[in-house]
Amino acid sequence: MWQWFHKLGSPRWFYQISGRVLPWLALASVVLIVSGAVWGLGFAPEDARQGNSFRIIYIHVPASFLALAGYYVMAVAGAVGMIWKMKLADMVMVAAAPLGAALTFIALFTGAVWGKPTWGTYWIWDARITSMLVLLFLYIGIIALSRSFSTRETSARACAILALVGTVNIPIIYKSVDWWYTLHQPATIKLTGAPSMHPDMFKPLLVMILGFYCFYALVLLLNTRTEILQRESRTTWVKQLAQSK
Amino acid sequence: MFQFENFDAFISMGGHGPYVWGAYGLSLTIMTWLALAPLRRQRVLLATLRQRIHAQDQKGGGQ
Amino acid sequence: MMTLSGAFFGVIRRDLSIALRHRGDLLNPLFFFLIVVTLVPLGISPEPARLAAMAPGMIWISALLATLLALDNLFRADFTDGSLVQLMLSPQPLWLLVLAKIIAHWLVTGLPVVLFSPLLGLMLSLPEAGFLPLLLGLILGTAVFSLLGAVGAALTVALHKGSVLLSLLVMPLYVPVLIFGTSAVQRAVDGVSYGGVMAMLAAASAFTLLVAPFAAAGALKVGING
Amino acid sequence: MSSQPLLEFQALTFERDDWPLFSDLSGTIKAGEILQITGPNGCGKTTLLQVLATIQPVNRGTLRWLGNNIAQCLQQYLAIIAFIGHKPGLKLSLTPRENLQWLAKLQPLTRCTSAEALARIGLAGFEDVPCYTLSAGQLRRAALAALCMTQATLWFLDEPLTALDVEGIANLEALLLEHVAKGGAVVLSSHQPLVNPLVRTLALDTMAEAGL
Repeated sequence: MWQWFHKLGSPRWFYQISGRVLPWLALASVVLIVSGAVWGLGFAPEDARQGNSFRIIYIHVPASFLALAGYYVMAVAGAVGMIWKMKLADMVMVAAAPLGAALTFIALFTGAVWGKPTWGTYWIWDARITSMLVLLFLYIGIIALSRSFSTRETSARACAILALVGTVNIPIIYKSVDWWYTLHQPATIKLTGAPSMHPDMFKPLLVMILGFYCFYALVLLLNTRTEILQRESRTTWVKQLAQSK
Repeated sequence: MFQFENFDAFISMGGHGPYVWGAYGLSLTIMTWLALAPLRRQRVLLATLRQRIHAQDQKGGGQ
Repeated sequence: MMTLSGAFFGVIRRDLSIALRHRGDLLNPLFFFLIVVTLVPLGISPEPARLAAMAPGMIWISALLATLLALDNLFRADFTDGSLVQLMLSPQPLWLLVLAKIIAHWLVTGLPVVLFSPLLGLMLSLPEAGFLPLLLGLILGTAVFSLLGAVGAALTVALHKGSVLLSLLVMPLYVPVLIFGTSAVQRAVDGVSYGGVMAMLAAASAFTLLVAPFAAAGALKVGING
Repeated sequence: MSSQPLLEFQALTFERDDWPLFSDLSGTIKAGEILQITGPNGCGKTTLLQVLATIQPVNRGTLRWLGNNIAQCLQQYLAIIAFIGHKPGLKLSLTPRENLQWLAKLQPLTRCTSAEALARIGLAGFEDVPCYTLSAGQLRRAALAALCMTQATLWFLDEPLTALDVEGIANLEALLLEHVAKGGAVVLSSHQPLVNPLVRTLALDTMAEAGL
C-alpha cells in the first residue's frame, strides 16, 4: 500500500501510466459529449415553459458541477501535497486551477445566455449564478497567488492553504447566498429542477455529466503532464523523452 | 425522435437559436482550447529542451 | 519571565504602542471610511428615503474596504524590519502570537470603524432601529475580517505587490459576513427579529476565531519564504 | 569535549525549483565551537543559516539536536537558539529598551537586563531614544545586545559584522568567545575572516569535496 502510494508520487511513473489512459479518456469524452450534445440539442423534448433555450442546461449543469467539484479536487490535491510533501499532488493542484476557472466561466456564461430568453436579461442575481461568480473569484485568487511566488514549492504551499480556507468557506458562502436570494427574491423561476425533469430530458443530461467528468479528467491529466515535463526538465528521463521524439 | 421538422427549425430553435448555439459554440470552443493548450505547450517544451540538449552536445563536442 | 500570557500580552502591548506612535496612520482607515460614505449621497442621491434604503449595505461595504486597506500592514511592517522572524522563532506557540497580533490589529483598525459607524448611520439617515444591530454586527464582522484577512496577509507578506492581491484573495471569503451583517440591520429596520441572523454571524466569527489563527500561522511559515 | 554534537545536519538539500542551492550537505557543530560559513555571494550562506534556524524548510535531509530529530522537538529547539539576520529586527519607532523587552517576552533573554546588555554592547545612554535616531552601526549593536541577554546555547548570526566599527567588532568577538567558553556554539556567516583559533570555517562553494 505504502509502496503504491510512493510510486504514485513519482512523476515519471505517473507520466507513463497516464499516457496509456489518455487516448481512452479522450475517446470517451468526445463520444459522450458529442452524443450528449446531439441528443440534447435535437432529440430531447422541448421544455413547456422555457422552450428551446432550456437546451443550454446540457452544458450549464455539467459545467457548474465540475466547477465546484474541481475546487475540491484542487483543495484535496493541495492538502495531500502539503501533508505528505508529494510533488505530484502539487502539480495536480496547479493543473486544476485554470481548468476549474474555465469551467466556472463556462457555467457563468451559459447561465447568462440562458437568462436572456428566460428572464429577458443577461444578468440576474440568482443564487446559483451569484455563488458561481464568487467561486470564479476564489479561483482567480488562487491563480493570481500561484503566479506571485518566485519558487514553485512555496507557491504550491501557499495555494494549498488558500484553497483549504476556501473549501471550508464554500459551503458557508453557498448557504448564505441561497439565504440572501430567498430574502430578496421570493421564488421566481427555478433554473434547474433536475429531479423533477422528464426522463427524456434527463437522460442526455446524465450523458453530458459523464462526458464532462471524462473531459475534466482528460484535461487535468494533460495539464499535470505538462507541469511534470516543465518541472522535471533537468532529469534524464525527460531529456530522453525529448530526444526520442 | 428528432424534435424539429426540418434543419432550419433546428437552427432557429423557435427563436432561441442564437442563445442556444452561442452557448454551445463558445463552451465547446473553450473546451477544445483547454484540451489543446497543454498539448501545444508540451510540444514547445520538448522542442526547447531538445534544442538545449543539442546545443550542449555541440559545445561539449567542440572542446 | 517568558510565559505564555506574557508573550501574548507583550505582543498586543507592543503593537498598540507602535500604533499610538503613528497616530496619523491610525486615522487613515477612518477617514477612508468617512469619505467613501460621503461619496454615496454625492454619487446617488441626497434624498433621505433612498439613503436609508442603502445605508446598511453602504456602511458595511465601506467598513469592509476600510479594514481591507489596513490589512496589508498586519505582518508586512514586521517582516520588513525582521522582527517577524524573531516572533516566529519564539518557543511559544505561533498561532497564539499570531492571534495576539490580529487582536492588536483589530483594536486599532476594526474597533475605530465600529465606533465610527453610528455617525455614518446618522449621515445616511439610517432608521433608529438599525443602530444597535449595526454596531453589534460590525463588532463581530470586523473581527472576522481581521481574522480571515490575516491568512491572506500572511500568505502575501513577502510579495512586493501584495496589497491588491490580498484584496483579491480575501474579499470573496467575506461574502457570508457581509450578507448576514447587512440583513441583520435590514431586518431590524423592517421591524423583524434579527436575533437569528446575529446568531449566525456570531457562530461564523466563533468558528473563524477557532480556525483562522492556525491557518494564519501556517500561512506565515510559507509566506516568509516568498 | 568529545560528547554528542550540539547540532548535526545530514544530507541537507535545498533546491529552488529543482536547482540545488546546496545538496547533500552534512556536518556537525559541537559545544565550544565557532563555525564560520564562507563563500561567494549567492552560494546559500543565508539560506543555510535560515535552514539551521528552522526558518526555511529543506527539501531533503535531517537536522538533529543532541541526537533528536528537530521535527520532533521543535519547541525545545527554538528555546535554545538565537538568530540574528540581515535585518536587525528592531521597530524603529520603539526605543532599544522597548525592543529588547518585547523580545524578552518571546525568547529566553534572561541573563541580564536590557540596560546592562545595552551598556555592554556600547550603547549606554541610548536606551530610551527611538531607534530611528540611531545609525546603522548602532542599530546593529542594539540587535546584538539581545545576545548578551539570551540563554540560548546555539547562535546563528548572519553577517553580524556588517556596519560595525572596530570597537563594535571587538565587542562582538569578546561576546562570542565568552559564549563558547561557557559551552555554547556559534554559527556565523561573514566575508571578513575572524582571527581566532576557535573558528572553524565551512566554505560553502566547495563543501561537497570538503566532506566535513
